[in-house]
Amino acid sequence: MLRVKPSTERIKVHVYGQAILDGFKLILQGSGEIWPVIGLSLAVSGAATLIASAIGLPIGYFLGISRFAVRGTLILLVNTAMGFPPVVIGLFVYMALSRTGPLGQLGLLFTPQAMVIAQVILAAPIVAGVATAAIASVPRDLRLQVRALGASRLQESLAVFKEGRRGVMAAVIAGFGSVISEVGAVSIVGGNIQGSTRVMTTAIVFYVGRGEFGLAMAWGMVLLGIALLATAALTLVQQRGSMYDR
Amino acid sequence: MLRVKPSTERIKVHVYGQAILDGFKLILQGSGEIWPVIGLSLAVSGAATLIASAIGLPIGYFLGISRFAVRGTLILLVNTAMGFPPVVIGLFVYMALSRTGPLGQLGLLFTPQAMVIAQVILAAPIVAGVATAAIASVPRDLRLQVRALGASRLQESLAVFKEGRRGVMAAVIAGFGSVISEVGAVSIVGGNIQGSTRVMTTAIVFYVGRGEFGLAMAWGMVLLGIALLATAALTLVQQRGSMYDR
Amino acid sequence: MTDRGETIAAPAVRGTNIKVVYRGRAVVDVPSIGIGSGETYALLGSSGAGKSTLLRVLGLLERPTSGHVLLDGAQVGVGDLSARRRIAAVFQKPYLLRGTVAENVAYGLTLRRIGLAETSSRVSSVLERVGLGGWGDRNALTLSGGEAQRVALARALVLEPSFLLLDEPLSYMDPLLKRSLSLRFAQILASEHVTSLYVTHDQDEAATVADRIGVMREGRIIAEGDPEAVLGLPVDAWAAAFVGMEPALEGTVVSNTDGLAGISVPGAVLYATSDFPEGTRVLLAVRPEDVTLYEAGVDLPAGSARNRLQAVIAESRPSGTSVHVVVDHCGMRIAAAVTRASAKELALAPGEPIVAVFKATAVQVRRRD
Amino acid sequence: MTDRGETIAAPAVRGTNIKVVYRGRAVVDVPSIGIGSGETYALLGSSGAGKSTLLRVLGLLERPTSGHVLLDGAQVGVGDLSARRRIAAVFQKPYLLRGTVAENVAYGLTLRRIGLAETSSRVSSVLERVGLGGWGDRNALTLSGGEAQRVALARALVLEPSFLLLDEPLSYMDPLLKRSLSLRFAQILASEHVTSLYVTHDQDEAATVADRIGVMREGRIIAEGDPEAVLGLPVDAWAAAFVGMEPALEGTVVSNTDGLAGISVPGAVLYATSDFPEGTRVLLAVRPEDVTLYEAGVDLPAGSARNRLQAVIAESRPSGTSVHVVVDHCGMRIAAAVTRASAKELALAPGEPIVAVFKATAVQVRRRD
Amino acid sequence: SQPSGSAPAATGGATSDVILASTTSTQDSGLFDVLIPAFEKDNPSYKVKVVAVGSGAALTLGQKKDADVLLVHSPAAETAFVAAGYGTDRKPVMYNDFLIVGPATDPAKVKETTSAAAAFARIAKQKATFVSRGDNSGTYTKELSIWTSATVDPTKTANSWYVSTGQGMGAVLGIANEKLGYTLVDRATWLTNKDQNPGLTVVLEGEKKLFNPYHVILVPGARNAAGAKAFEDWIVGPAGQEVIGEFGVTKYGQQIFVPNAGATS
Ligand SMILES: Nc1ncnc2c1ncn2[C@@H]1O[C@H](COP(=O)(O)OP(=O)(O)OP(=O)(O)O)[C@@H](O)[C@H]1O
Ligand SMILES: Nc1ncnc2c1ncn2[C@@H]1O[C@H](COP(=O)(O)OP(=O)(O)OP(=O)(O)O)[C@@H](O)[C@H]1O
Ligand SMILES: [Mg+2]
Ligand SMILES: [Mg+2]
Repeated sequence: MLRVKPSTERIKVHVYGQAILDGFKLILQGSGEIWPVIGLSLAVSGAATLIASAIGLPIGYFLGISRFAVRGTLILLVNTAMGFPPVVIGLFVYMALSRTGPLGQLGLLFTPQAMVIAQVILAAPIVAGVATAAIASVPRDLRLQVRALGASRLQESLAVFKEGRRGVMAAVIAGFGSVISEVGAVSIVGGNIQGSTRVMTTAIVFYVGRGEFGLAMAWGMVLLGIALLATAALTLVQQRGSMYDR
Repeated sequence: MLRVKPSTERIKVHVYGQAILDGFKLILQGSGEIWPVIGLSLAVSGAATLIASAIGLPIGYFLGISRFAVRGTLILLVNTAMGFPPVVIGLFVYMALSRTGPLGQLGLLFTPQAMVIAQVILAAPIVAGVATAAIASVPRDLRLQVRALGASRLQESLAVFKEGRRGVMAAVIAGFGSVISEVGAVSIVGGNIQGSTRVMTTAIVFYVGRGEFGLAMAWGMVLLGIALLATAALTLVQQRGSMYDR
Repeated sequence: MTDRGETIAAPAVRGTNIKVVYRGRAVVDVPSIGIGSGETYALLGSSGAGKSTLLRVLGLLERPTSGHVLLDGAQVGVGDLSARRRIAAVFQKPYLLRGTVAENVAYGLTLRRIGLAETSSRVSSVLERVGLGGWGDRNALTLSGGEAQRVALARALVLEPSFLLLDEPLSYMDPLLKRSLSLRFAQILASEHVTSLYVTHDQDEAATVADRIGVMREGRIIAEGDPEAVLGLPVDAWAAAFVGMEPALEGTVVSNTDGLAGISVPGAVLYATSDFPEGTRVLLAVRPEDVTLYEAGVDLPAGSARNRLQAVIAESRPSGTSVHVVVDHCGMRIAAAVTRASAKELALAPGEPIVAVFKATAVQVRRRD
Repeated sequence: MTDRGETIAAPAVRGTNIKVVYRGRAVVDVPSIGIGSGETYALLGSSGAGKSTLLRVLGLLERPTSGHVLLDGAQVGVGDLSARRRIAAVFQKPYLLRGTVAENVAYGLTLRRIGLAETSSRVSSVLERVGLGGWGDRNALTLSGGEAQRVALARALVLEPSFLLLDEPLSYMDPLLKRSLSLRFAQILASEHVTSLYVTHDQDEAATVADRIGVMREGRIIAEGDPEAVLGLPVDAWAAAFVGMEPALEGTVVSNTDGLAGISVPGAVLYATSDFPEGTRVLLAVRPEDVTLYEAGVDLPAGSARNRLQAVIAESRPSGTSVHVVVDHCGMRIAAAVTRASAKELALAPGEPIVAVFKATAVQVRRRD
Repeated sequence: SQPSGSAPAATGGATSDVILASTTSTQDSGLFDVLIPAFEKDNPSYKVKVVAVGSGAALTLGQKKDADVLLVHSPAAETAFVAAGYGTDRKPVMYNDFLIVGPATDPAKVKETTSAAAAFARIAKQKATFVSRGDNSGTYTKELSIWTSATVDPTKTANSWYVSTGQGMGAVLGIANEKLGYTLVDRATWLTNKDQNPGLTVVLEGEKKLFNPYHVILVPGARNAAGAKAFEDWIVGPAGQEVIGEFGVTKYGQQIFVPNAGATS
C-alpha cells in the first residue's frame, strides 16, 4: 500500500488540473452553448429563490413568532419538507404537468417554468425552516419595543427581519444553494433539452453520463464561479452593518 | 383549454394514488431489499450528518463569534460552498478515490464510506453556513455573562450553542435534509450497487430510469416517512424548552 | 384609598377592570385607573407588583386577560394603530435596534413617514435635550448603561406623543443626570401637556415629576393621591415601610384654632395644620426628614416647631448618608432621619431618652373611619 | 486625590496603568486602583465615565488596551480560568439564560461540577436571601425587572467568590428591597471577607456598603477615599455638583483647642473638629443635610451647633422630597437641604436673610496645598 | 466449461468483489437480476457488483480501472477503447435490436418505410418531433449512424423538432410520449417502459441496421482481474448464454436478448 512515491502522488493530483483544463478548452471551443446555459441556470434558480423566499419567509416569520399549540407540528412539517427528495418532487411535478396529469393542459412540462415550479417546491421549505429559527431567535423585546414606537404589523415584521437579517439571509442563501446545485428535479421536469431546458447541473450530469469527466468538472467550476458571485451578493446583504452586532 | 370537466380532473388526480399504491405493493412483495436500503440510507446520511456537524458546527461557532477581518471572506466561502453542486462533489470524490486517483489505494470507491465522504463534503458547508448565522445572533452579553460566572472556553461555547439551539439545530436539520435526499454524489461514488450501495434516493432514480414511476413514488413516500421520523427527532431537540423563549 | 382617578372629569387615559392573569396568578387587578389630560401619574410599587405589566396594558402593547382601555373616552385595543401612534413607551431595559444612535432615535419618525429634513432636526434637538448632542453617529450597541437609557428616552420623546409611558426611565442615570432629567421631565410634561404614566422606584423622582402618585402592591393599587398625601401619610404598615416611615398614628382632634388642630394621641397632644373640627377621628403621620432629634434636656429654641415629644430611642440604623432613627413615646413610634454627623453627637442607644421635634405643618392628617 | 489604594498593604485586587481605548478615545485611564482584601470599594461616576468598562477589566472579562491586573499579587489575564473562577460579576443589564430561575442560579455551580445535593441546597438558600424563596421553578425569562436583577445577584452570590463585582446591582429594586439588600450586602461582604467592587449611582447605597469610595469621570478616578471624606468634601466643582454640594471653601486655621479648630473664611470663622495646627491652609465643606436654616433673628438654642452664619438665600429648588437651598455669606456659598414642610415656613426668595446653622463635627476639612 | 471457476484471487472461501460496469438499459431490463445470482451460484468465491451508467461512462470507468469488466453496446467506441489499450478480450455476448417508436397517429408515416434510414429521413423532412438521447450511450451512437446513412445532420441546423435531452432511455421515452415525438429505443427498455407510455407505438422494427450487439471487455490491470476473467468466461460459456436466452420469455412472452457468444464481432 505504501509503494506509491510522493512524485507519483503529485502526478495523480495533477490529473484533476489537466482534466479540468482540457474541459475548459472544450467549453470555450464548444458549441457556444455556454452563455444560454448559464443564463438559464441563473434565471431559473433566481426566480425559484425569489418565489421560494416570498413563500418561505412569511411562513418562517409566522412560525418564528407564534406561540400557538400546533406550531410545533408545523415546524416539524417544514423541517421534514427540508428533506424532501428533489427527485420525488420532480416526479410529482412531472405527473402533475404530464399530458395525462391534472395540469396537463398548461403544457408546462419540459419548459423552464416547470423547472421553476419544482425548484420552488424544493427551496421554499428550506427557506421557511431556516428562517423560522432565525426569526424565533429575535427577542420578543424587539417586537414590543418597535410596537411601542408605533410600528404597524408590517413595520414590526420588517424590524424583526432586519434584526434577524443574518439568519434570514442564511435561509435565502441555503435556498439558493439548494436550487442552483440541484439536478434531480430539474432533469425530470425540464428534460435537460439542449437549447431549451439545459442548465449547468444537468449539463454536468450529461457530461458525467458521457464519461467526459474533465468537461463535467470544468462546468462544475463554472457553476461554482457563478454560485460564488451570486452568493457573494447575498452575503454582502447578510453582512451589511454587521459592525452593529450585539 | 377549459374542456376538461371536474370528473376528469378527479380521475387524473387519482392516477397518483393508484400508481403509489401499486408501488407500495411492489415494494412489499419485492425482493426484501427494502430494509437494507433504508438502513443504508440512514446509516450513510446519519454518519455524514454527524461528521458534517462535527466539522461544521465548530466552524460556524468561530465564524459566528469572531470579529476578525477575514471573517467576511470566510463566511462568503462557506456560503458559496452551500451551493456546491453534489454532482461536482461526487466527481471530485470519485477522482480522488479512483484507483488511478491520489487515494486510490484505500479502495473506497463504490463503498458506503465513499458515499459518507461525499455527503460530508456536501453537508458540512450547509451546517457551517446556517450555524454561523445562528451563533452570530446570540448576543455577546450571553458570552460575557457566562464567562463572568466562571465558564471555560468550552463551557462558554456550549452555552452559546444552547442559547442558539434553534438555529444550530436548523443547521443540522438542513444538513441532514440535504444528504438524505441527495442522489447525484452518492450515485457517482457509490455506484448504486444493489445490496451494497443502493440507498433510497438512488433506488428512486433507478426506478425512474426504468419508467416505474409508481415504484419510484412509493419509494419516495418511504423516504419521506423516514425523513419525517428522523427530522421529528431533531426537531424535538430543537424545540425542547421553547417555553423559555425570549 | 384616595381614589381621585374616579373624580377627574374626563381622564385622557382610563383603564377599567384591568386584570392580567399569568399561569393562574392575577398579576394585575386594577378596577379603575385614570390619568387626566396633561397629568403625570407616577406609579410606585414593590418589585413584581405588576407595574410594568399595567404599563404595557395601558400602552396598548398587551391585551389584558379582561378589562378595557379608553383613550379620550374611546375604547381602544392593541390592534388600533392610530391610537398606538399617539402613545410612546420607554421600557425598563432599553432595547436598542442595530444601527447608529440617530437611526434609533429616528425610528419612530420613519415609521410615521416624517420627511428627512424634519426628522434630522428633531433627532438632533432631542439628543441635545438628553445630553447626547453630537452622538448621532455612534453605534447604539456599544453605549454604556446610562447612555443607552437616554437614547431610549430620546426615541420616545422625539415622537411628541400625547401619552407617554416611562418605565423606570432614569434607573441607570447618575445623580446629576437624574436631577436634571427629572426636572426637565417635569417641565416638558407640564408645558407640552403630555399625559404620562411614570413608573419609578425613586420617591424623590416621583415627587419631582408627578401630579399624582399611585402605589402598587401584588397587582393592586393600594394608595393613590397627590404626592404629599401618598408619601406623607401611608395607608398601612406595608406602605409606611415602603416609603420609609412608621405606620400612621391614630388620634382625635381635640381643638382647632384657625386651622391649627390639636390632636390627642396616647400620652400627648400633637399639633397639625388641618381644618378637621373637634372630635374628628384622624390618622396622622410625619416624614422622618421633618423630625429633628435633640438631646434630652436641651434648651430648645422658641421657633415654630410646635411638636416636642419626650421619647426614648427604639432603634437606629444607618441608611445611606443619613441614619434612620425610630423613637418611642408611650408606644407611639415616630421615625426621624438624622445626618451621620448628628447621629454621632446624639446618644442613639436604644432606651436612651431623646426629644423629637417637628412642625405642625409637617404633620399629614386624614380622616379615619 | 486621596490615594489610599496605594497605601493598603497588599491589595487583593490591583490594576496598574489600566487604559482602555475604543476608537481612539481613552474610555478608561486609571494609573492605579487597588482593593484591599475583604474591602468593599464603591465606584461612583457619571454616565459613560467608564465604570462598567473598568469593572470588566478588573473582572478579567475584557483585555485592557494596556495595563495589568493582579490578583493577590499575581498578574492574571482573561485566559486564566482558575483566577476567573474566584471572581463573580453581576452586570448592569441582567442577562438571564433560557430556563428556570433555579437553573440560572445553579449555572456557575454546574460549571464548577458541584454535586447536585449541594447545588440545590445552596441555590435555595441564596434565593431565600434575595427574597425569591420558592421561585426556583419559574421561567427566568418572564420575570419582572427587579426579580430578574435579584436572580442575577443570586447567581453570583451563590458562587461565594473571593472577588465580587457588582454593576448597579440594585438599580431596578424598590426602596424596601434596596434598603434590605444593601444592608445585607454590607453584612455579607464584611462577614464573609469578600473583596468587592460595587458600581452604583446611589450615594446612600455607596455609603451603606462601601469601605472606600472612588469617583470616576471621563475615564479617570478623580477622587478616592473613605465615604465621609469623598461624599463630604468634594475635590472640585464637578464632584461637588455630582454629590449635590457646593464647591469646597478655602480657609486658614486660626486656632485649635483640643481638636476644635477655628478656621477663618471670608467674613467669618467656622469651627470644625480637626487636628490641623494654626496656620494650616485648608479646604472645608459641609453636607447639605447637615445644615439647618432658621429665620433671621430667631432665638437659637444654646445646643452644640457651633457654626451660625448670617446669610442670604442665593437659590432654592425642589429636589424630590426635600428642597435644595443655597445660601450666600460674603460670596461663600453653602448648600442646605430642608424639608418641604420647613421650606414652606421659611421665606426662601432669593435675597432674603437667613441663618445657616451646622455643627463643628459636620465640617469636613482637608489640607490645601 | 468454466476453467477459472475457482479463481486464485479468492482465498480461503472468502468472496471477492468484481465490479461490472454496464449500461443502464441492461440493468433496467432486469437481466442482471437473474444473471448475477446465476453467476455467483456457479462461482461462490465472487460477488459481482453492477455499476450501471451510460456506455460512455462505463468505458471511462474501465479506462480509470475502477471497473474490472465491462458489458457495453457501443461497437465503435468499444473498438477504439480496445485499440487504445484500455481493454482486452472483447467478446460478443448477446444482442437485441432497436425499434423506432412514435405517436400512434404516426404523423410522419414512418410505418410506410422499411429502412431505418428512410424512416429518419422522413421524420426530418416532415419536421416531426424526434427525441434523442444526446449522450454517449450505445443507443445514441446508433442513432447518429442512422442519421448519417439518411444523410441528415439534425444537430447542425437549429432544429426545433430535434430534441436532444442527454437523459436515460426511460426519461427519453417519457419525453417522446409527452411531446408526441419519435425516438430510437432498444427492445429491452421498450418492453419494460411500454405501459408507462401509452401514447407511443412501435413504428419500425426488424431491420438489419437496428442490430444492437453487446460485448464483454476485460480491463487490464484491474483490481480483480481473475474475477473479471471468471465472469467473462462464464457469460460467454453455456451457463451464461442459457440464462440470457431464457430471460424475459415468461414475463414478456418474447426473448429480450439473443445470446451470440462465439459470433464474430
Ligand atoms: N409571562 C409571564 N408569565 C408568568 N409570570 C409573569 C409573566 N410576565 C410577568 N410575570 C410576573 O408578573 C409579575 C409582575 O411583573 P411586572 O414586570 O409587571 O412587575 P413590576 O412591578 O414591573 O416589577 P419590577 O419593579 O421588578 O420591574 C412578576 O411577578 C412577574 O414575575
Ligand atoms: N465597544 C465600544 N466602542 C466604542 N465606545 C464604547 C464601547 N464600549 C463602551 N464605549 C464607551 O465607553 C464609555 C464608557 O462606557 P461604560 O459602559 O464603561 O460607562 P459607565 O461608566 O458604566 O456608564 P453608565 O453609568 O452609563 O453605565 C461610554 O461612553 C461608552 O459609550
Ligand atoms: Mg417592571
Ligand atoms: Mg455602566
